[in-house]
Amino acid sequence: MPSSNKNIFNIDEIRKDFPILDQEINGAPLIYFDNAASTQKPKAVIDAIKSYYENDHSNVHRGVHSLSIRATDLYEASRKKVADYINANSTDEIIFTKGTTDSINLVASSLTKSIQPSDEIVITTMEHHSNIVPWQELCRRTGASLKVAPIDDNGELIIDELERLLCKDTKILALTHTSNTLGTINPIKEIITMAHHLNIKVLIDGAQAIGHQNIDVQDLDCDFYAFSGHKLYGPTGIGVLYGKEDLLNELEPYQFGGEMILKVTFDETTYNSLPYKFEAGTPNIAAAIGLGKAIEYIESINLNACVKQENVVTEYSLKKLKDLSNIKLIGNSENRSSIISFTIENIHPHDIGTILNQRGIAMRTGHHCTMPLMDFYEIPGTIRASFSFYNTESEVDEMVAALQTACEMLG
Amino acid sequence: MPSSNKNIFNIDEIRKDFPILDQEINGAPLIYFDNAASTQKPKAVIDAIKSYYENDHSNVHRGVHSLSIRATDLYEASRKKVADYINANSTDEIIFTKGTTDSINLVASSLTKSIQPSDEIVITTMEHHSNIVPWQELCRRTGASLKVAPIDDNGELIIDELERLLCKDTKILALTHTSNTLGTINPIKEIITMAHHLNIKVLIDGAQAIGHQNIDVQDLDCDFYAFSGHKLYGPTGIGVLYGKEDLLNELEPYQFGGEMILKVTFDETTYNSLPYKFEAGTPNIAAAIGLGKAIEYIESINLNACVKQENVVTEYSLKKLKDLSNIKLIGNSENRSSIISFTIENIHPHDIGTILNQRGIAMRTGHHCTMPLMDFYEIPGTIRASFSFYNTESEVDEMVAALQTACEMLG
Amino acid sequence: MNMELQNLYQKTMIQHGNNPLNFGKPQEYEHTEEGFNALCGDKVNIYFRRMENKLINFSFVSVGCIVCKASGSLMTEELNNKHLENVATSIDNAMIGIHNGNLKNDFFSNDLMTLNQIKKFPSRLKCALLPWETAMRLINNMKNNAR
Amino acid sequence: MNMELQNLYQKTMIQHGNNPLNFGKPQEYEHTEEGFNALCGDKVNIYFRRMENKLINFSFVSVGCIVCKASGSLMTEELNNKHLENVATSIDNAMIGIHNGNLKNDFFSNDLMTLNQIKKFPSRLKCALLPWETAMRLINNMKNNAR
Ligand SMILES: Cc1ncc(COP(=O)(O)O)c(C=O)c1O
Ligand SMILES: Cc1ncc(COP(=O)(O)O)c(C=O)c1O
Repeated sequence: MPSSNKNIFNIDEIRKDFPILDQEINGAPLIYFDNAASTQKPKAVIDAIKSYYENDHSNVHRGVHSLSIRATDLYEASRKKVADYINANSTDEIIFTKGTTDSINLVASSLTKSIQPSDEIVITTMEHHSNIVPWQELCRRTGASLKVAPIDDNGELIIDELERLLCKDTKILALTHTSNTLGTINPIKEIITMAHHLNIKVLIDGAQAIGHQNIDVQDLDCDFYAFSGHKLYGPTGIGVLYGKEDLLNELEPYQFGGEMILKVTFDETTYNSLPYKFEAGTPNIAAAIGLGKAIEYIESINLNACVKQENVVTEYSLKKLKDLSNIKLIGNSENRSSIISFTIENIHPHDIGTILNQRGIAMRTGHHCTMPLMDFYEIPGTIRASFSFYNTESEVDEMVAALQTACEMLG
Repeated sequence: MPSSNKNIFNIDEIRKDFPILDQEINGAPLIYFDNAASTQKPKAVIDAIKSYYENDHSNVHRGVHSLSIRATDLYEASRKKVADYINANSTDEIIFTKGTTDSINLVASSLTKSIQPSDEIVITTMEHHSNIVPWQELCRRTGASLKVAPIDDNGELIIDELERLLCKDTKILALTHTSNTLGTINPIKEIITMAHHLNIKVLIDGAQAIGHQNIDVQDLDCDFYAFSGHKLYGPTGIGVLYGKEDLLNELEPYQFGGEMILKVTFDETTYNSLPYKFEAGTPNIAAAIGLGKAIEYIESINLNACVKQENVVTEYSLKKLKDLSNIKLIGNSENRSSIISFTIENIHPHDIGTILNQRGIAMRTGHHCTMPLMDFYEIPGTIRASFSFYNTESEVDEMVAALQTACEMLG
Repeated sequence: MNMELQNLYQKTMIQHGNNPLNFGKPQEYEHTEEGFNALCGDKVNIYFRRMENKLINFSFVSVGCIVCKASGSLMTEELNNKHLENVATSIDNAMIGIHNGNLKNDFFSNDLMTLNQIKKFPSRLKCALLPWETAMRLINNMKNNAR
Repeated sequence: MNMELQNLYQKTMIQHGNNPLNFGKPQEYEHTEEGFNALCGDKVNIYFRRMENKLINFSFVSVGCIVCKASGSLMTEELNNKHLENVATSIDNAMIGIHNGNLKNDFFSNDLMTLNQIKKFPSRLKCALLPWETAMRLINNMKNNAR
């Protein structure tokens, strides 16, 4: 049973909702600090997928038989849950994709015909490859230019510089809500307002923000918002593109095939209405249902309580890490998420990763798919701890101890 | 436990491997005859997904920690299973996609730059929308022409006409292995040889062939072979594009982001090697693992035995249906799969579907995403029974009885 | 034979479905619109003329199922000769009534009550609604063009 | 402290990793090649010159981890001054040996035996292999260009 209707945030109970956490790695209890790469799944999500396959599976949308109706209803109910969770105006604005990468590619690809060689696209230094390369390719296809808004040494966007970059030729500003390497939370609401004054459309890469703060797309007034289910305690292979209805209507379709068409002859094809226009082929029904369940789960334990727990662990961890003499934090943004990157003098992140793992601690080391950001800091990579609400301060103590060992061993 | 190592094909035992089959719909036992739309999942597959999330989940490829290594190993082991199952030359030739539609879109989109206005692309009248619209769009983008190879009234390709269509300007022949509406199995090996004499590349839509016959891509010598996991007793949201290594190497990448790059700067991006070049973003790890398990399951019960059972039920069903006076079979190919389409005089397929469902029988009615084929036969749609190895002759008897009731009721 | 099914395919439905009234493309018409249900392939074409404030010669063609055809037959009967200002409201009410299975015969004809059965077959709702949706679109188009 | 870990990061590895031999871009070189590990960001550059049938001034630069640097250090020691015809075989054997954890000291230097520990850390295999793979590519390129 999921721990629903908890009045107080009982972390021991909540950890029991995540079967994977209860295991040993190399003889030590697993400490999972790699949540920015992917979060773990509560039992409720795993059971929903199992139950779907055991009871309700069929292809959606085109059947008159009961299984097909059930599968369709479950699938569309998940769309509704996503729409409500991010406060979209309608379910037509929720496109199910494979993940954040797929969502961003959809927009960048579908914009091709509306971009001129004189147009500009603005991104930032702290973007994930998934929010860089699709725009590079769009520029390559169209002759448009890619501009990069710089950051300062703390890993914060330099808003003045960004403002200077935005101009009447800018068609799209694509930026991350929260940096997956630095933990920086960008002031996107202000930035969106700024961009809209110049009629610039804004795509937000929400991969690291979703599940770690409240998202209200209408309040943000963003034009597109992209995220992955697997980083929101949901299954792999499912993601979301939110888009304002009129913008989605204007966009060219992305993939072509069943579901997304209304009528096909060999001479001509008529596309279906939203959201189906962008969902070619059999969708990932089971994962969409799992994602809906993940949202239900988070709401049952209360997102605000989750964020609070993450903040406690993050603060504690920052304090402890700052005590270690040879550690350098990469990213010191004021407004930050539960992601901490650092380097250790003279020691390569990769070696640290191995030693941490030997003590059961799962952390990511490397460039975190943000190579241009590594170039900015002139480092080969970082060691990254990224927390979820199921992490604890005593787990942080274990990490700090392991880091000390590593320094002794490799120094 | 999956019923592995069965020496004889015991259908009662096998049905127990599929939990969903054991239920009632509208008071009658479920009869699932909608396998061409999507197959059901054996317990082994459902359990593999559950076990993955409960024990091994993490993001793949970029981690030094144990969960990440386990997830990567499981994911790549599935790729190996797929490669072996269709006898690919190497795992580099196996691209994991979202499904058949995604696979075909990948090829059609990535070919854009290599197609000239004078080029021609050939498809057939019996293609699924997923193997029509991506090529229409490729032609629209490039100015190339789309040619359609005709079929005869029996629903067989007219090979002479196809041969006449193929010429030195033909760049791609895209055709289905098995028609999802007619059940026709095309003689693709001969067709591929014919096309290769003219240097034409051949993409096979294997959505309906996979799992219903042995596929050996090296023996077929096809250039691309596309299929979906969910039609092969695997999860939703996963599919495969097989491509010959040198062709995949020549193709432009499709989606852009993490995983598919080797190196990113703001000026330039270097793509990763196969198969990663085509797998941007976090892949559908759980579903890939589920697909590997599905293949294991089929091998454990023996594909040849499965096909035999499907043929028995298909033959029986054809015989019974031919006895009904007002039924017209759509598709009378000599070499056919376990898919039967028909119409009933003066009764719309949709009404039949409702009546069948009221007796627990899940069948699909409509155009089956083959509208141009419906135009060819001048019908609005068909009623389709599509069998799997877990179907029986007594289920066919139920269907026939329900059809008789329907005719009485609506006639 | 299952009761609910018999309720769906009762006499009125079968009659109107197999021999729909006002069926066929009229030789003269002023307004027409095509409706299409991508999911099952149902198609309807709606026709009418306007005479002063009334809509006349309301007719339709359909390659749809019995439910769709019966619905078109009953709809054209219902709407023909109606005042333009009342038509949109009638359609609205009928669509809501079909959805909820609570069409009332103080407002609509007795025959139309047969569509109250559709609610129990949610996959068929689209079939029953298609003629009404198409008629509504046609009326909106007509109004917009008149402006 | 865990035994396997100590075996991996034993004295030889730490020494060669933190103070690699033959490290640095030489002022003069004839052949060079860059190797890159996309998954962790490790990078190596390999350099050498050919003098008659020998490869000399074998050196490397790396921003990799200890394992990668130690492997580069040990490799350059091993391959420097080798006959061209033997180099490819040595690399091949070393790579297989690292993979399987069975490098033998009748063929390789004693220090190189430290790389036998990598097998127990499969995620680090790529780090250890990167210098060797890059050297192999460089040698193949050289041979191809010579044709
Ligand atoms: C012949 C054929 N091609 C392509 C597809 C599309 O497969 P998917 O919807 O899994 O992408 C299907 C299934 O509907 C099919 O039957
Ligand atoms: C900021 C950011 N953007 C995009 C992505 C890509 O997400 P996915 O791999 O799920 O497509 C990630 C995750 O790796 C991320 O952290």
